[in-house]
Amino acid sequence: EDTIKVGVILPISGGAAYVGQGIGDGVRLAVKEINEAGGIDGRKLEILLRDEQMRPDAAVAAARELITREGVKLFIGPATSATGLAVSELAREEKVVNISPSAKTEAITGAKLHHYIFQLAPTTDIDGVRAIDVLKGMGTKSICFTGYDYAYTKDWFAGIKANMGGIENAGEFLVPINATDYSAVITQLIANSCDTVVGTMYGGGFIAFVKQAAPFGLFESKKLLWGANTGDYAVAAALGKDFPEGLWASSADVWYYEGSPAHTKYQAGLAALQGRKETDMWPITGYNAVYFLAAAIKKAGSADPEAVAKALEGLTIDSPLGPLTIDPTTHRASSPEFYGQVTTIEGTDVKRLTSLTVVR
Amino acid sequence: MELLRVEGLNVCYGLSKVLHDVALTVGRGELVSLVGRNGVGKSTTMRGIMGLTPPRAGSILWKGEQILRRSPHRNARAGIGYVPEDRRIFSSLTVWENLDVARLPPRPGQIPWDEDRVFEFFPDLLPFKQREGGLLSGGQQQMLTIGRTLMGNPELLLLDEPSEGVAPIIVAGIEKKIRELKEAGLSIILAEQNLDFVLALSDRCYVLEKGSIVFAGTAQELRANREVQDRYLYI
Amino acid sequence: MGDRRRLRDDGRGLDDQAMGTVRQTGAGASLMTSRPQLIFLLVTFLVLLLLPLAGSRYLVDLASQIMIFSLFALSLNVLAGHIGSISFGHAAFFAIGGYACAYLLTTAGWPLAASMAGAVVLTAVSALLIGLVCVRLNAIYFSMLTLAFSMLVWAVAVKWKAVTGGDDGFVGVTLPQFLTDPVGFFWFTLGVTSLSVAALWILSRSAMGRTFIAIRENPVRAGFLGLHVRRMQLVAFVIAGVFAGVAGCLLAIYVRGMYPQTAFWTQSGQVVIMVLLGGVHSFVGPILGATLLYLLEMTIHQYTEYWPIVLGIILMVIVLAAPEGIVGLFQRLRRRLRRPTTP
Amino acid sequence: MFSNPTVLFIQVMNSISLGMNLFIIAAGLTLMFGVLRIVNFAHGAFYMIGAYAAYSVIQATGDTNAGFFLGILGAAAIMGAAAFLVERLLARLYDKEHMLQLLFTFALVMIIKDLVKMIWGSGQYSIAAPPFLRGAIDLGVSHYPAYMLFLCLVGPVIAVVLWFFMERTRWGRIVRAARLDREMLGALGTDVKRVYSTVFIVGSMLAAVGGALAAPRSAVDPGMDSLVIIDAFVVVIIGGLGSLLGSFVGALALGLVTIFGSFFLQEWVIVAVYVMMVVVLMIRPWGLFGKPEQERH
Amino acid sequence: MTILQVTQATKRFGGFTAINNVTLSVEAGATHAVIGPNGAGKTTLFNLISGMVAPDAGDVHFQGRKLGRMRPHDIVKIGMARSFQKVNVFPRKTAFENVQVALIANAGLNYSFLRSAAGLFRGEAMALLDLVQLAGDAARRAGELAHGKQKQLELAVALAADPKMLLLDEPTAGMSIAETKASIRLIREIVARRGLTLLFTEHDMNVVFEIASTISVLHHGEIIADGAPDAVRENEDVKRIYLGKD
Ligand SMILES: Nc1ncnc2c1ncn2[C@@H]1O[C@H](COP(=O)(O)OP(=O)(O)OP(=O)(O)O)[C@@H](O)[C@H]1O
Ligand SMILES: Nc1ncnc2c1ncn2[C@@H]1O[C@H](COP(=O)(O)OP(=O)(O)OP(=O)(O)O)[C@@H](O)[C@H]1O
Ligand SMILES: [Mg+2]
Ligand SMILES: [Mg+2]
Repeated sequence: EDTIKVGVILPISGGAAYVGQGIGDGVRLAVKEINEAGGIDGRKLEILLRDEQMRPDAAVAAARELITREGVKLFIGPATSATGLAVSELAREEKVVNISPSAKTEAITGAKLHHYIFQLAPTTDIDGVRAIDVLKGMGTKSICFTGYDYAYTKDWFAGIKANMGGIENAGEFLVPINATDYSAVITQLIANSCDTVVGTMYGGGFIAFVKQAAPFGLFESKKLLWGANTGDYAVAAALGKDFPEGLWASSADVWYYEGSPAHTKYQAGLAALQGRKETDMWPITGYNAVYFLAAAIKKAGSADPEAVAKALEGLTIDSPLGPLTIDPTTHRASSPEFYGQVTTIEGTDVKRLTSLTVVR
Repeated sequence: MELLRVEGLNVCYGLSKVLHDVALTVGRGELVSLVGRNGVGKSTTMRGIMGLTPPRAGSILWKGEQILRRSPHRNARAGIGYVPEDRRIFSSLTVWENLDVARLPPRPGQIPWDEDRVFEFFPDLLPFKQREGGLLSGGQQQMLTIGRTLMGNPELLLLDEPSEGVAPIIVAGIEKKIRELKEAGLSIILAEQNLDFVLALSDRCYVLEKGSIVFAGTAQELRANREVQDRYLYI
Repeated sequence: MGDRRRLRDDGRGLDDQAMGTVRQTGAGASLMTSRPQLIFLLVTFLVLLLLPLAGSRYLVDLASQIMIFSLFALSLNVLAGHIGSISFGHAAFFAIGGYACAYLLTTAGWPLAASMAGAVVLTAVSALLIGLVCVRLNAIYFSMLTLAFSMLVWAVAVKWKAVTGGDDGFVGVTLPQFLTDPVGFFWFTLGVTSLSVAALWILSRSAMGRTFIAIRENPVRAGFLGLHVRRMQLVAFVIAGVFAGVAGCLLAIYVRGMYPQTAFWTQSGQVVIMVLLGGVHSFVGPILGATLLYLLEMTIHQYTEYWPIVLGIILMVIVLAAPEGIVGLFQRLRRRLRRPTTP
Repeated sequence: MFSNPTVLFIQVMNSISLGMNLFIIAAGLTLMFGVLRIVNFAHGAFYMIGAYAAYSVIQATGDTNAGFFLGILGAAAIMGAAAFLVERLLARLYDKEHMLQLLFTFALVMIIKDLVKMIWGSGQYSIAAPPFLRGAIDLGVSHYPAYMLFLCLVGPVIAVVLWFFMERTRWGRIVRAARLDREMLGALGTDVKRVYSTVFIVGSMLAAVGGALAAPRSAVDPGMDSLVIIDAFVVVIIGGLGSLLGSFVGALALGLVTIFGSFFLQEWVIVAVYVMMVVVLMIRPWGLFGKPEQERH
Repeated sequence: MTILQVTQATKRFGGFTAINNVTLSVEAGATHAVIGPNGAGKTTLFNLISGMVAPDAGDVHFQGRKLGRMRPHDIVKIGMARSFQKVNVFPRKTAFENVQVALIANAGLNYSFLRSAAGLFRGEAMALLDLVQLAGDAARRAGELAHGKQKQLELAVALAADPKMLLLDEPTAGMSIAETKASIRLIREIVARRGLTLLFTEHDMNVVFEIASTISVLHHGEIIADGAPDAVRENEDVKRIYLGKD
């Protein structure tokens, strides 16, 4: 009867609402499964959702409200690096558990690591190493970098550059984070001699970039590797036929992956919740976060944040993509991601990743 | 024949009541004056009739039809023309454009007003046809504002202090023009400070004091009535 | 009713400046301050003094946040209400104050008082520099130029990673022990806010405050009284900036960090809404506006993910129903009660 | 870049097409301000509605040339209808303090954003260019995307139509008079309310058309409004509020600064845009083609 | 002694010359009228003298000082106050506050942010209002006063600057005959009592000839006649272009 309250802080309004929607669905699915199975030692989970508005101060205010008014001691979210860092600071001070499901910045569990913060997404340094493997497979000789001018871009590029080996760095062409017109950069990329473009525009920005770059013929003349989880089905669905063929991208999840029964089961549950088969990648991050919390509570035998934090260290769960462990010292789970190449699929306008590999 | 009948007109600005039960009538072809010192409510009466400051209470019959609180543009289309005291020329429109925007369809049986007729009536304006209204001098603006209202082919003209701030030589000209309009059959309500001007032109006069009508009579009667002049106009 | 008695440029030009025109409301003089408002402020102060006794951490926390935003809104009203220039970039100083405090406390390791003083000096200097350019413009152009400057501040906050932490923000502020306790922070905020409010109140009632209002009403005429209008506007700009900086400093302490979003135009927009919601023609208006908007945001949020639409509809109803702001609504009600309807 | 004339040429073209797209949006904003004296913060939201509406219409009619233009017309029509309703409410504020209208538009932004989310969800959509404008056209110097050329042409066409309407028709004269003295115009027999609502609707429709035209070069997503509104304001301000010509020149200037700034300054271009605005206003405080507020007594 | 000297001043608006090579000197203590048809440039001349617009050519000297590019607020400080053709008050402020703020500005207390304004200059302000016969309206908002009263208020505001010279642009325009008479009496009295120099424009010739000691006639931006009232009245040009038939 007495429930365990879980504070969930996600972007619900504004441009990143689709991320919040997705992660929120994953959380809802996991909580539903756990509660239907009788809860954790008989205690049900209760979700308290708040809008982070993509503003760190708003995220902190929301978290404080949950702590002081609702007595929440376990948090999932926020979704992005800046808001994630801000709430993590609060978690440190208030001694509440905070699982960051999707933020990739190294700072969360790097410079700003503390006892109560845990990061599930692979950090940019790991992404860098993973990207180099893909680049080598693509036969890349020289790279042009492009993307939004913000922390993720810089960190990920640094991660790649640290492992370049024989690959040449042909230049960096960044745009401001709020840019909507990329034609200047596109023109420069085309004029450049590099054979591969590595980029980080995400969401709507990526869609805009693709549509602006296509008529210039960028995708015919260069190979492409994109970060920021551009392999997400939502992006593919939005772009349809315009999704550049042959682009290499990553995604935390793809609904059409059938490599494991656990994933199939998860997929079926999510499809039922969302009412459509073609789900996107964000839910899995929230889903795993809830299962980590649940497992930790079970292991600790209590929902006390101190005990839960302790239990999370070194904890392993069976995620839809196989076992997932939180490193006891780094507090990182470095979740696996799919890497693949965008390919036309017969019978549908929406392209998919092929040559799919789960990278761990 | 009676064109306009106003009864029990009460007008307020915010909380302060400015007009108390003002009543007046205007016959066809008649020139009626409103006189009184500053701030007694002459302009407010006109604004009330026009619908610019909607009255609180009262009755305004235009050719027998109730027009109280009807919007100004409908009153203008019904044949009431308003010439404001502060001229209100559209400053960045040319003289011609100022006339053009005020154009309304003519009334049956009336010689219609158009630009040519206005320039004929005020020949001084013709050289400035393409000049921005805002660059005209005060006197020229005064002519323009009258001409502009005429473009709406009014049957009744509300003329608010046409002689204010105009050189003496022009005042004389304007007086002449008003007479011409009257002779052409237009009904006019004239608000004025300048008693000479009023007495020379009016058929009948109303004297206002603190928002009420304290005297109504012909121009001759007012001229003869030293008491009213002393008391309300301090002549 | 249009206010036709308002100054016109002899019928030759536009009579209304684009923004901030004067609307004649019924009774009452043009003063910002009044006795009922003073009583209201004192009562509020007393209630706040007793608030921690309620024992709710949530209430104390909420009150602290509301005080910060009230002070921010109040600072904007020095421009919007007193001198009649609406800044769309006021958040710039909110952010500058916040970053300065965060930096001085944490990176530079200064003590609290010195950090706050440093932040005040820095916002004053930046307000002076930005103001020098902005006060040359009137009305909407002033608004838009301030907006441009705030976006510049935002861009610098994003780019100057070494000092501001870039787009990840300045994370983690070193605080004296007593401020980490919510009640301690509450007392501190109450103290700083009360002193600031008192200072602004005195300013409002002062000769300078009256002169500001004259400038708002009719800057050209004010010049012919011998007033150096631009300089006075600059003074108001700096005062407004400084108090926004103080509020920003409190915010940085509350959030334990500072973020570029604080300088973004949406933040400036929010504070403009607060001020307008309360009403610009009274001292307490902005306080009421900030309180109302913040409470609405915080609470609607807890019940529905569609909080923006609910808030938007509420705001719209308020605008349509209480065009003079909350304070205007109160005044109207009071007048109704006092003076049974005249015909 | 200057050593490579082809690149220079392409970048100039990029600037123009970007500028023209901005102009279409800014034209509505400057028109509304000029006449209604409203600083419409919801203009970006109208732009967004245009893009979403076009998306839905194109979904329904099919991804064809006709479908695309139906989409644009549909966006204008849907926005026009919505603007008609909104204007009914807004009309109650015309006589009130100008700042209230600002508050109204702020509230409108919140409502529209959530409504869009309710109707279309929080995901992204994409509209393709009409088939005959896909790909690139050979301009001799180099190939250039057909759709961007199309934008370069549409902008001036809209500008000329608007200019003709405002300066050469009686309706335009009435609109200009309305912005100078609405009460007087009413007393001269014009139904000013109708003029106002027409201007508001036309301005909104321009925003929607701008959104629909921008869509083939961007994503249709819930964040698109807040990005465009600041650009539109910058254009209108540097051009001079209420001036169509100003918006045209301002849009071109912003296009040039964005494209060339991006080349020379990379991500610092963002600073360049605001610096340009500051510099323009310092030299001409009322914008390039705005009229100074007259101070005559 | 000359208190104000305008030397060969010219002011153009675009291609239009509003003031053309005007030279004008005003003697200290004089009551000097500038008359002329509408649009002759009277208001522009006043704007030029009071620093509101800068001349394209020529100089203005006041009390021997060259005004050059001085702004209105500087010029007020050295003793020149003015009123406006269109009423120009602080509409939301009460009549009392209108005068009070002028006194505050004159005393240089406008930067004093600690001293409460309540009661500041109460006596002086009321005395000025009394002088212009507005004591009874002290607590009314200026914007709500009748036109004529607003003009009187303007006079009080101008006097609050304690000027040596007063520029009045059509001080009785829009006033009734009665109020005009009262105003003239008032202005005369004030000018005499304070030893002011008065420069004014007016279309009401009764007013002009009643109080002016010198008259300058402006036409198309040029001075066409200058001198004592009687001389000007008899000037044929002036009759023709301005006064009309006798
Ligand atoms: N907009 C307004 N708000 C409040 N009061 C006003 C307004 N306009 C006029 N009044 C008041 O209404 C009264 C009547 O003014 P009105 O302008 O009608 O007088 P008037 O007879 O035309 O005077 P004048 O000869 O000066 O033009 C005056 O006392 C004036 O102060
Ligand atoms: N800012 C301006 N821009 C353009 N023209 C102007 C400007 N100010 C004045 N003028 C023009 O200069 C001329 C002189 O105007 P001014 O107002 O000085 O005349 P005035 O003698 O005061 O007339 P009135 O007796 O009607 O008040 C007029 O033709 C006027 O249109
Ligand atoms: Mg009047
Ligand atoms: Mg004049």
